[in-house]
Amino acid sequence: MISEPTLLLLSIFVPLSAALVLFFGRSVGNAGVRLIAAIGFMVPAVIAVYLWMGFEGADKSHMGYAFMGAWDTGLRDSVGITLLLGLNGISMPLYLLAGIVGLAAGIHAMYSQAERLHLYMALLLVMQSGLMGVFSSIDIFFFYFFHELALIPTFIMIGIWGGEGRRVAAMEMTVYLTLGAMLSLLGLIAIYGQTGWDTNYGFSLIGLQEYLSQHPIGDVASDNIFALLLFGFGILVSLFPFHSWAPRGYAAAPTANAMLHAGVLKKFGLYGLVQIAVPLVPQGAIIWNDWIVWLALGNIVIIGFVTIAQRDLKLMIGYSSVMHMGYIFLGIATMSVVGIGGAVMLMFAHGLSVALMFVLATAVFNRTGTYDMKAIGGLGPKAPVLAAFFVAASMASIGLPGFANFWGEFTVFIALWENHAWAVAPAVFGVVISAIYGLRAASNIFFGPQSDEFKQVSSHREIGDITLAERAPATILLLTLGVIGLWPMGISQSIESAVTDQAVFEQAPIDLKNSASLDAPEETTVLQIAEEASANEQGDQPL
Amino acid sequence: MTIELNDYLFVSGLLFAIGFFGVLLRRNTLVIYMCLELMLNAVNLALVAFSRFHNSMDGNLFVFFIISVAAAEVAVGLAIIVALYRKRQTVMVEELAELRN
Amino acid sequence: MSTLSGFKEIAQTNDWNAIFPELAMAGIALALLVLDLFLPSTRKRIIPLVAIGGQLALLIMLLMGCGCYDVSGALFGGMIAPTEATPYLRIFFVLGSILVCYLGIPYLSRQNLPRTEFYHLVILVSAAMMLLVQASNFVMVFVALETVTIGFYVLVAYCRYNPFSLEAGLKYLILGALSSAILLFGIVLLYGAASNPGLPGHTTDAMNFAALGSFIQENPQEPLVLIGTVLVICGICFKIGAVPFQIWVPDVYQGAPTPVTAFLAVSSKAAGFMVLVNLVAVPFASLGKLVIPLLSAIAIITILFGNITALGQRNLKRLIGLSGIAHAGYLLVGVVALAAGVEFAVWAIVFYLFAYLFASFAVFGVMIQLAGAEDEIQEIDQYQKLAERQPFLAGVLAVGLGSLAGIPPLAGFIGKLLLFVAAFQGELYTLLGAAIIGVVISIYYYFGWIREAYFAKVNLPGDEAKPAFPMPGSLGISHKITLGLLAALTVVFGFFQGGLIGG
Amino acid sequence: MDFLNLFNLLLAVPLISAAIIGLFFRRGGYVAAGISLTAAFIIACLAFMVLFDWNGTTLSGPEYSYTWMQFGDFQIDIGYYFTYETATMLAVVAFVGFFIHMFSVGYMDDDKDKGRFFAGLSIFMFSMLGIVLSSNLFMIFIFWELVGFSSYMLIAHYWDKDYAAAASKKAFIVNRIGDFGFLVGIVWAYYYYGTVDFAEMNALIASGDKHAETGIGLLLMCGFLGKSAQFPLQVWLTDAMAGPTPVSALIHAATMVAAGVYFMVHVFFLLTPDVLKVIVWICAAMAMLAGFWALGQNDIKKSLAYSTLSHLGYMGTALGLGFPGLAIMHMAMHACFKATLFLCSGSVIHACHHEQDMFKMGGLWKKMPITGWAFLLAALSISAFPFTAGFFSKDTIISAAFGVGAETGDRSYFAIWIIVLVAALTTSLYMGRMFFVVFMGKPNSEKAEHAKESSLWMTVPLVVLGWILSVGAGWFVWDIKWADGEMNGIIPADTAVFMMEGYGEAMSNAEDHGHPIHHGYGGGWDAAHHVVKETGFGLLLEFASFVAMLAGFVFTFYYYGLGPKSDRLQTTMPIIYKMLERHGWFDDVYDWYVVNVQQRFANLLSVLDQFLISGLLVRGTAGVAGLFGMVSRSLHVGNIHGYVYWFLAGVIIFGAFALGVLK
Amino acid sequence: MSDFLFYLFAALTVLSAFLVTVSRNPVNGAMYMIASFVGMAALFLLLEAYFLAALQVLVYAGAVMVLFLFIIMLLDAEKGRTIRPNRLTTAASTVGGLLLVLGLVYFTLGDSAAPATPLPAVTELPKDVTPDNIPYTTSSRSYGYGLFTKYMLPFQVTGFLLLIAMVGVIVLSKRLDASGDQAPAKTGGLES
Repeated sequence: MISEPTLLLLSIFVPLSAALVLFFGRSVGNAGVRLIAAIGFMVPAVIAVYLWMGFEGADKSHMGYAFMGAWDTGLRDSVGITLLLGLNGISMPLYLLAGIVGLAAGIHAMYSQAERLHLYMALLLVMQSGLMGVFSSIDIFFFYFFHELALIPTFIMIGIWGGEGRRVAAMEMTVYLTLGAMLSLLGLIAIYGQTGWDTNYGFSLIGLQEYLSQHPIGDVASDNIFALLLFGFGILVSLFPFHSWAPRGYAAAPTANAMLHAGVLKKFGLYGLVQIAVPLVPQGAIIWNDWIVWLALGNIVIIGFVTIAQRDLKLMIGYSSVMHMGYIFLGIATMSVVGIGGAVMLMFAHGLSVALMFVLATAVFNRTGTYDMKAIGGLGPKAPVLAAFFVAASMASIGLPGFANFWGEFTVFIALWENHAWAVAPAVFGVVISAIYGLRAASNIFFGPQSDEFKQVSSHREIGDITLAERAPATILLLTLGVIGLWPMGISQSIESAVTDQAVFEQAPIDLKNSASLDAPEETTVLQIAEEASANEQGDQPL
Repeated sequence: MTIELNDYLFVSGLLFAIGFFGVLLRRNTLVIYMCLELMLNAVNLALVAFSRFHNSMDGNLFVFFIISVAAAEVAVGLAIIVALYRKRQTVMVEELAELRN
Repeated sequence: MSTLSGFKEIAQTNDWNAIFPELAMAGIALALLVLDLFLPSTRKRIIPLVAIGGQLALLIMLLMGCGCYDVSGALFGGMIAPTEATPYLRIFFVLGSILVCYLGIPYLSRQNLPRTEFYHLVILVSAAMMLLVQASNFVMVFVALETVTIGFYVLVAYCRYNPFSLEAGLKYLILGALSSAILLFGIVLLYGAASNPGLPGHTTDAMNFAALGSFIQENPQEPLVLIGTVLVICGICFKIGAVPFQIWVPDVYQGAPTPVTAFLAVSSKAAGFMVLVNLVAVPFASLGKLVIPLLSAIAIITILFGNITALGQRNLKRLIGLSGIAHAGYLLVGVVALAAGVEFAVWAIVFYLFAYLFASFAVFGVMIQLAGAEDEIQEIDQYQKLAERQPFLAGVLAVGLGSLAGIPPLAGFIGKLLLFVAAFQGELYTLLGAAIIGVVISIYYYFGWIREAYFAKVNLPGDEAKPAFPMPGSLGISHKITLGLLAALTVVFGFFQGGLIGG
Repeated sequence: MDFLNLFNLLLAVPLISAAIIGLFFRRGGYVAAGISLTAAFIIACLAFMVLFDWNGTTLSGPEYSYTWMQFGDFQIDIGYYFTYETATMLAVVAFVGFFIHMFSVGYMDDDKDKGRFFAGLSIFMFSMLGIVLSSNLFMIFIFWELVGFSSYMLIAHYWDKDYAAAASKKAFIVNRIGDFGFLVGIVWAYYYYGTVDFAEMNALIASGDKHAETGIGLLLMCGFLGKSAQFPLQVWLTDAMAGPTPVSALIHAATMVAAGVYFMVHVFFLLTPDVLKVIVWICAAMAMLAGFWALGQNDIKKSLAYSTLSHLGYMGTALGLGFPGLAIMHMAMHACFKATLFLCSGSVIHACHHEQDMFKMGGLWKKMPITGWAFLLAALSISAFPFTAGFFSKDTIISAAFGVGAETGDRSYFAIWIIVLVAALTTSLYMGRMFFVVFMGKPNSEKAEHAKESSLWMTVPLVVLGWILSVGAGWFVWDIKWADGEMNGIIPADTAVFMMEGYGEAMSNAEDHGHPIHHGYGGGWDAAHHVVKETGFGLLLEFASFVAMLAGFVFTFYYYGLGPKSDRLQTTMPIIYKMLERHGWFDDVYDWYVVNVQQRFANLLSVLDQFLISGLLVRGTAGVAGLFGMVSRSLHVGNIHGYVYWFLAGVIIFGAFALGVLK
Repeated sequence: MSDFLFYLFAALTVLSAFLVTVSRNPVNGAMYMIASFVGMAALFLLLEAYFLAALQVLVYAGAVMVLFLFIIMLLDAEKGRTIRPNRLTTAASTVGGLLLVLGLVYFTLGDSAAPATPLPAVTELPKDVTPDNIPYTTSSRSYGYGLFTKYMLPFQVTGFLLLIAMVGVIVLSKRLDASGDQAPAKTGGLES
């Protein structure tokens, strides 16, 4: 039996090597391409599920990390970078998410009529390996590294197989995301710098936590570092007002790519905030707390209304995913066990639902030849199963109980009251907004009589129900949504264990209260520790 | 008064400046090139002066290298100028500005 | 006679084994001339093979560690002083010269120019660079530098029936001579200051880095020293193409034959940087108050100038030149970090140079395949639909450009990362900011190029009128291997950096 | 079998049946119907098993709950809270639900999408039972959303009709608006009481550790307003009639809309007097207005929908008066006769091939006697004809308003009394109108000509619900001991307890937490009846409402005549008719808001998003950089002189810097 | 006496150097250049660097300038006479030159100048040489000592440098014969 760490490594490098094969594998023919790609996508998914099942029992002695393994890539002694893999309660669900969505996207892509399929699959596989890497690396450098690895194919995929306006969209997206990535990279290096460039701690999350729990980062430093991380990650997660790349990018992207990007890759930034920024730089998070809340409300309310205004289905999905990021940010802003838990839960759920939406949107497009919701109508009777899937998907994404999203949103609302009671109302109002656009989309497309444009289309085209190639990924995703919807413990347990491990999430809400009451963040407890610590340390270097 | 090291330096510096001035002023590549040689000479003077006044041979030996290098440079440079003249029938810098944005 | 005992003592330090690799290069170069003399013209085809083969043999020896046995301290009466980085740099320059020779083959096959001399010059210049980067005495620096420079005068103007090449040569000639004059003047001033018996801690061996360093430590405020230092830095800035001495770069890069452009862009720049590193490390070590702000300012302006100017640049050789300026800026960040006392920066710079070498030559390799007869005209439009017509070339191009842009998982990214870490350790936050902006801007033109190669352009009316650009037929296997190897190395060093980071 | 497993089964059975249908029998036709019907039957049996076994002790607490999800101290339980009001509700849902399932089999016989329909019904049963049994606010909210979804699904059954699409969307969104407040209220309650478990909160209040909060109460009330379609969220219910008639009967008359009332009764102890005041006014007003609006409808189902609104208003009024038991009682009675009325209308519509315009029917009394009788009895019952089911609940509510006023001396309650009295009048008006128009006289259309009595599938429920229950459901108030209570083995007596006693003693020490004390506050029919007796005008009051009722019938008999071809009011007084038809222009106002305010605002924002953020912020910076690029490119003039000057500048600037001139 | 000589030759050097930069006709420029070089050689003599003085005259005044003159003639310098530097260039270059001179004055004559040292006595042949100290000697033999011991490596490299220059000049100007690489049609040779 292969050891779990090796499995983690495999889940990264099997897709990668499959991709390499495909890059030069023009000769194998589409069947061969599909076979190789299938392997490349199955392996991570299977490993992810296997590890998920084994996670409860696994040994988590290393600060809650299981399945740990380390490989030196030659930077250990100079800058303390090691390929350190492992999963904790927070990364486990997201790792699972990556595996599942990846599989779904892979299946969908395999049967898409993309020309130069081998290249298409190869790029997708590169993304996949990057995604598996992002959530399985404990070393924050490699965490970043794999994100970029997954990001780059997006550019080319949008460019080659994208929809209209792809040249611009691809460029805007890439430049914008690079900016975000660079900022966050600086932030990560800065955190490492706080250890006095001690390669023993290095970029390893565990090492950093050990060190920083002893010597918390000082006020100025954490202020700046957290700002870097917040806005760096924020850009990657399309935090308002840095969102403009997302909708157009997704609208232009080929489906499988959009699934992986919107579904999984986008969680990178949030994951970074949950796993790195907030625990390691808590007082920074406290200083910037109000910013997060306000911007997140911007995501929810403003972008929510913008979403209502969309006529193009894909744009609407893109905007809606931007909007949902707001809830997750709110969850993070609470910095409490409940809020963080809800945020992670929602990350998981949203990843599935948005990917599902993209699959179905494409299915609709394949039948109607347009994304303009006003130009469609009455598709339901022609494709009842597709309609059922679509309605279910939109219900999931607007947070109906019984689907995973609900748990996330609900928990976030609960947690929000503790320190930002005033923000609960606007946040919950978002639920109404999302109901408006979600149902509008469903009823415009599937219900009611057929529109005249659609009549013409359907007149000279046989419009069938959902095909197997569409049904398989959709089922995978919807099933997961449902299972977690009925059995949230499936992931919430691991999340809870990991979150409660972090003393920060017990302490931070109290500090938040204090800092809110007497608006001098220096008074907060963590900072007092920090000052004492930095007093007997050589003092923190302000950034 | 006796001649100071600074006097030599001044002369050399003046030569250097004049050379630079010439490079800035003239448009005939040949003359520009001459002015460059002038600057090298200024350096030579300074070197010799230094080594003489500070009683160290290294300066003089360096001059030896500089002279030989300068000679080689001149040879190559003139070769280029000639070759270019064959193509463009001119040695004026502003007429040798085909490569531009 | 006792008076000459000192000379004898010096002569004992002339250890020719220590510079075996350089000698070997020179030997190869001479051998080429001899072959050219005696070979019948029908057999001359083998000359490039000899050149490359010989160097490959040398390269393998270097990789196996021969020829660069551990030498401690100064050699040749203090002319050269190898450091830990020297073995890496020797490999670097040999590699560079091999690749330039490789690029020379397709180029010369197109051009009808004297061939042997090209390889001869390239190899000799490379040898000179190998000496230059370990020089620890200004005389040695000057001589080696001039050898390199004069070699480049010839190489840039090599295509002697092409006015553009010649014009580039002229520009490089005049500006180069000017800069060496400036450099020289600086050296002289330093020499004069350090050898002045009237000053505390004066030295009698003032050209020597170590001695000079100790002198400057004594009196860092000496105006003569400051001016000299600044002038020397000016001279080096010309070599590395840093603002404001970068202005010649696009013209010369465009005019020069493509292999020479590559040679300029990679090896020459690297040599300049390593000289700067040595200077900053040894003689100017105690001049931080002057060097750090000065170089920081240069670095920031260089990064921004290079990147912004490259925006919307259609001619690819100019584009490479401008992006090269930007890279010089990033490397300067490393130098500043070094000046701020981060020894690790040296390795960051070395790694960056290697990454830059692989990526650049990958790109140049593709360019030379697509270049027509007059290779100063290489417009970005030629790359339309490259991905469909030549997927392999397109792939290599993407990897190379990606690495230049600093995108994981490619070596270029690791290089930037290491530089950033070094800069952080030096607490150079302004520089980091500039670097970030630069990187983001650079994405635009690098990916613009990739976009040209990959995305099917929506044809505007009138586009059909344009003739489709000629594409090379199927690539020779040797090209595939070389380019593939470069791309592979770029990727591999992105994942695994073992062995390239000493210290 | 212990209760826990029974409850689990109650939830599991419908879910499973829905799953089976959804997965395997989407095209299943009668198979699907069979499965769903069986499920409903099993539910009914289980429900009665529970009711018979139960000994009246409240079932709640950890042994009746599982942890569903947990983060730190925050945890969501799936748990059961079984007490007298639960028993009543359970009985109603299970019993009425089953018969409506049965009716549907007949009604939907000509429908293609039986699978979808019956799956929906099963999902609804699942969610409804969840609401009934749930032990805490979180869980009830979850099922609250689910019933909303199932109603959405069923309203949209005829999904190729645009009005169905619009109606379903509207129903869901309006409910969401209610849930918006509901959810905020839950969150607040969670932090205020530290728990959301009904039993625990109840204990907290009873022990006086915590007080009821008006804010929380009002927010929770929003949920009730949405679900039970009270002002201002009533607009969705009438449109919801777009769904098949059994759905209207089950969801939009008998159970789901009543769930709002049930919930308010559940959390009665959280409601302060102010909240009750608000409720009583809103609901009384709705009772009357809806009654009038019912007269403005030609569509039989729409008319009935308004009557539902009106009676939900009554329930709310009962609640607001402080008689939760009475509210539940009216809910139960209403479930019987309103279900009957809808089923009758369904049977009629089905017989007339989906003709819904009353004035195209007429003369169906002879053609469909069973339906006719059922309708007549139910109509009498709803208009509180003495000793029918409706009489006991409805009349008591009306009189109780007066009684409370008399006892507390608060005049406003008399106003309430007047209002609900008028509402009672309107009830008999629209019921009479409906009866005379639909059943009397001659058929007014082809379809009516060929109408036939419906199949057994449909008539059996009519008989049970209409003939028996609409009449006799209320007789338990007399507390007859048939065969010394042996009959309790057949009729679960516990279901009546709450209707009679309400919270009884539980509220006796109410003054601890500042509730207004009127005698029997928090009680049920007994208490209300007692309050009325106290006034001394008991008979007079009952007479008043009897007169109102009678007046209604008589008036309609003369005014509309038997089986008229058109609405006389419409022809003679179109303005008034218009007013009634537009039911207060609520829809128009809301539509105007949606189109002209919300949508425009959204468009504005999206334009700003396009222009400011992606236009100026993003493209703008790119443009500026490009501009600089052009400038700096133009510096490469190609002339060597131009370049030498750069060198000169460099030397001079650096030198100056070195000599400290720049510093 | 030596002071006078210094002033004389310094003046000669500087003046003729200046004339080089301003003389219209490159031929005259070259002539002035020679004069300047000779003056420089004289200054070397004053500094007792006899060997260098000789080199100066031989290499510069002799070889280099002759080469220059030859090329100037070859390239028909008559064209050079007609065009005169335009005002802008003149002004700019003057300003630039003056700035440099200013810096020079500020530097050498200002207080920041290096402390003056007395002219040390010098021997003809090197005495008590140590590896890092080769004192100033006048005899040309001492150059040999220096070049072949301490400066051995640069000396060899210079040899290669000259080789490069030679090869380069050949490459740039030799007429390509038909053997192996023949001249492309479009190159115009001298014969054209």
